[in-house]
Parts: sequence; structure tokens; C-alpha cells
Amino acid sequence: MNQPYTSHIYICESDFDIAEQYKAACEAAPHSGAVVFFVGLVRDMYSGRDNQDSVEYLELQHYPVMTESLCEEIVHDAHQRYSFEHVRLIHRVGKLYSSEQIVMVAVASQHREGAFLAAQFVMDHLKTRATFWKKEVGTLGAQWLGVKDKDEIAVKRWD
Amino acid sequence: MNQPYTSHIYICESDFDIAEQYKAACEAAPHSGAVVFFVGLVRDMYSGRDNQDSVEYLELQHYPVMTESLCEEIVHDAHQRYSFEHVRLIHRVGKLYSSEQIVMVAVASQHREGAFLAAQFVMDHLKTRATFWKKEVGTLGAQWLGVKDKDEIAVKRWD
Amino acid sequence: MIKVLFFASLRDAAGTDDFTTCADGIADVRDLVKKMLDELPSALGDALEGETVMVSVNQKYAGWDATLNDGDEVGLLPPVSGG
Amino acid sequence: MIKVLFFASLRDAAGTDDFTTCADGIADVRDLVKKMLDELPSALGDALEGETVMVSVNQKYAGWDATLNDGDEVGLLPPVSGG
Repeated sequence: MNQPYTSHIYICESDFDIAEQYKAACEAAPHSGAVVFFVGLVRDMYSGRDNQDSVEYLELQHYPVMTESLCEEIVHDAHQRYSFEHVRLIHRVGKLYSSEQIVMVAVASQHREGAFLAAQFVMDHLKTRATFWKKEVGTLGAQWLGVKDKDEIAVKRWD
Repeated sequence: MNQPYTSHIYICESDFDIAEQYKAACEAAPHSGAVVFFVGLVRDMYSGRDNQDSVEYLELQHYPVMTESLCEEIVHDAHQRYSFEHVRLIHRVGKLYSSEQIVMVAVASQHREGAFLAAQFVMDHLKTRATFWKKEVGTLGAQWLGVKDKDEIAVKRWD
Repeated sequence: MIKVLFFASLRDAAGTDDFTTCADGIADVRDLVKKMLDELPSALGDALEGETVMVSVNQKYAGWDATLNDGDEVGLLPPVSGG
Repeated sequence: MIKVLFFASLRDAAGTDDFTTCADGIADVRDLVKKMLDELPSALGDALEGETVMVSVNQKYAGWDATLNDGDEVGLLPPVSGG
């Protein structure tokens, strides 16, 4: 039976500060020997293209209440498999420009394996299950993205 | 053929600042969409024991020059397998008290899979190959640690 | 009343964030969508045909044949792309 | 001259960080260790028996039968435990 955990899940327009989040994670998990952070940033290239076309900004939309509850569920599912003391999950919405922070997952655990795996589990499921939508706007015009094939494949390894 | 990468490898007694390191990683990898951080902290429990005995501090020793060159080699090996733009690896030595930071690996990559895998690869090999030694000092007295069985097992998955 | 929420490409096609209708004669999500398409731009119908749209009822994933009751909130959800 | 560096438990057992000796009559690491043990505390010999000690020559992992030359630096490395 895994130890209990605490979590902080937050969806917002405003930016987040990594130093603050790291401090909060350490304070919430005083017995942890390992902290894994993942930060996703807005890339300046269109998804799936490696050319000169550039994305100016993303427009991120989500389904309030449902998204938060799906994120809680994903973190809960991660904890059924991996031991950790604390998780922080922050996802921004609204207009996000190139190189801005989009998402952060931090996992504090006694050992590194659990922290790495839980962070990957959360990210893979967030990408394929949580009700966020992303529109790329740039030199090629505006287009809503769907689930990427590689994310569909990535999430299957947890089945 | 993977894109070239840059790295920052540093072994020192002084503490490191996560916010500074994160900023440096983002600046060194302007095209990256994913940053994975691992931070290892001094736990207050003896290795392999889950009881009341507590560790007061660790004494970390290393083999100067050889350690740096092994760390370069590990990062290079990681890049043979996974694509990333930048790696930062900082490992402290000397006397480190409970909950202090010991080690940090940061990987910035275009995509999250490469960043997660490279960070895990570097940590697993660091634990089993890099010339660091750790002595736990606390209520049970002082003892030098060897490679843990689970680290020996963890590193085998990359063979 | 039953409320429908549109997201992403479906919101653009509908030209609105949501749609509210009387629950009379609506047994499941298919009935609801049929009624809704009579009143909203045809672009929405095209968009619903064009991709794998998921459905939620009261903020939980549900099937297209999920039964509906007065007061329910239905989400029409294009493939997600967060993270 | 050949220099030997001790680390961790071996440094404690040797009671010193390093040991330097003339390269004469030393063909490989085993010769070096044999000569060294004549001059250093017996606790070091016990410690070398007690665990799987790795060897480096000029800051690279090497075998116990690695040949040595004048000016080489040899490390005696107990099982590592960084990270």
C-alpha cells in the first residue's frame, strides 16, 4: 500500500515561477529524496513541421471543472502505481507566446524511479485525456491541434 | 544523426540555485519545448532502513578530473541514444546535511520523451559509474555506502 | 433545460460557446445533437462529422448514447491537445 | 614515480590520501599493490580483500592487470555511491 500523498492542481492564465514551485514541492514533501520537474514550453515551430514557418502564439482553451477533475484522477491513477509524497500540476490557458511556459508537473518522492515514472505517467495521460485544446497561430494561419499519434502511442505503454 | 548539444558539468562544494539553473538551461536551449529536472536531496534516513535512526549529514568524496571526465562520457552516451539540446549536471561534494541538495540533472529537448529518458539515463549511470563516494553519519555512526543493488538493476535496462 | 458546451474547433464552427434547449423529447446525446443542429450553423454539423468528437455529461466522459435528464450539462469535445 | 590515490573506506583504512613509490620493478597494478601493502597499515590490505575494489590508471577505469609506467596515477576505487 502506497503512502498517502498531497497534490496541488491549478489551471490558470498567469505564469508560474519554478523557484517558488520547487520550494513548495520540497516543503510539502519533507521526507523526499528526489524531485522531478517537467516544464513544457511554447515552441516556435508548428507541430509536426520542421521548416521555416513559425508559430507566434498558442491559444489554450479548457473545460473548467472537468479538466481539474480529470487532472485529480490522473494523479490518483499515477499514485496507484508509483509511490510519491507530493505532486504539483500547473497548466496555463489563454494566449501563450513562443518560449512561454505552458505546463509544469513536479513529483517529490523518496526515490527517483517513482518520481520519474509518475511525472511521465501524468504527462502522457494529460496529453491524451485532459480537456485542453491548443490552437497554433503563426505564419501558416491558425489551426486547432488534435491528439498527436506519438502521444497516443506513448500513453499505451501504461496499459 | 542527433543534433549537437551543449553541456555544463560542475562538481563543487557550494549549493546550486534551481531558478538560476532553469534559466540557464532555457537560454542554452532556445528551441526546446521540454525541460526535465531531477534534484536529489539528502534524506534523513539511513540508506535501506526505514526506522527511527536518522542521518545527520553525508560526507561526499570524489576523484577530481576522473569524475568530470566520466560525467562528460555519460552525457555523451545519453546523446548517442536520445536527442537533446542541452544538459546541466551539478554534483556537490563535502559535508551535506539532511534535506540539502546533492545533485541536479537538467535536460532540455525538443520533445519530452528524450528529456525524460536522457535525465534517467544520466542518473542511473552516474550512480553506478561516476567516482563519487558517500558516507552517512548519524545515530548509527558513520558508514561508507556502496552501489545499491537496485541501482545495479536500474542501470541494466539501458544495456 | 439541457446545456451544451462547445470547445476548440467546434466552438468556432458553432459561432457560440454554448447552446441551451428544453429537455422535452431528448432521450440521449444523439437526440440532443439532432435538435441542436436544426438551430445552429451547418458548419457545426460538418465539424461534428469531420473528427472524432468525444462527449461528456456533467463533466464526465460519456458515450454518444448516454441518456440525458433535465439539468444535464453536455460537452462536445474535439480531440484534446494539452500539455 | 607512481602515485596511488585512495578514496572513501580505503582512504580511511590507509590513513592517508595517497602513496607514492618508485616505478622500478612494478609491471602492473598487482605489483604496485603488493609493494604498497608492505609499507601501509594492514587495515588497508583487509579493506582491499573485503570489497570489490575497482582500479583506474590515469583517471580511466582499468583492470588489476593493467601495465604501469613511470609517472602513472593509479586510483583504488571502492564501489561508488554518488547521486
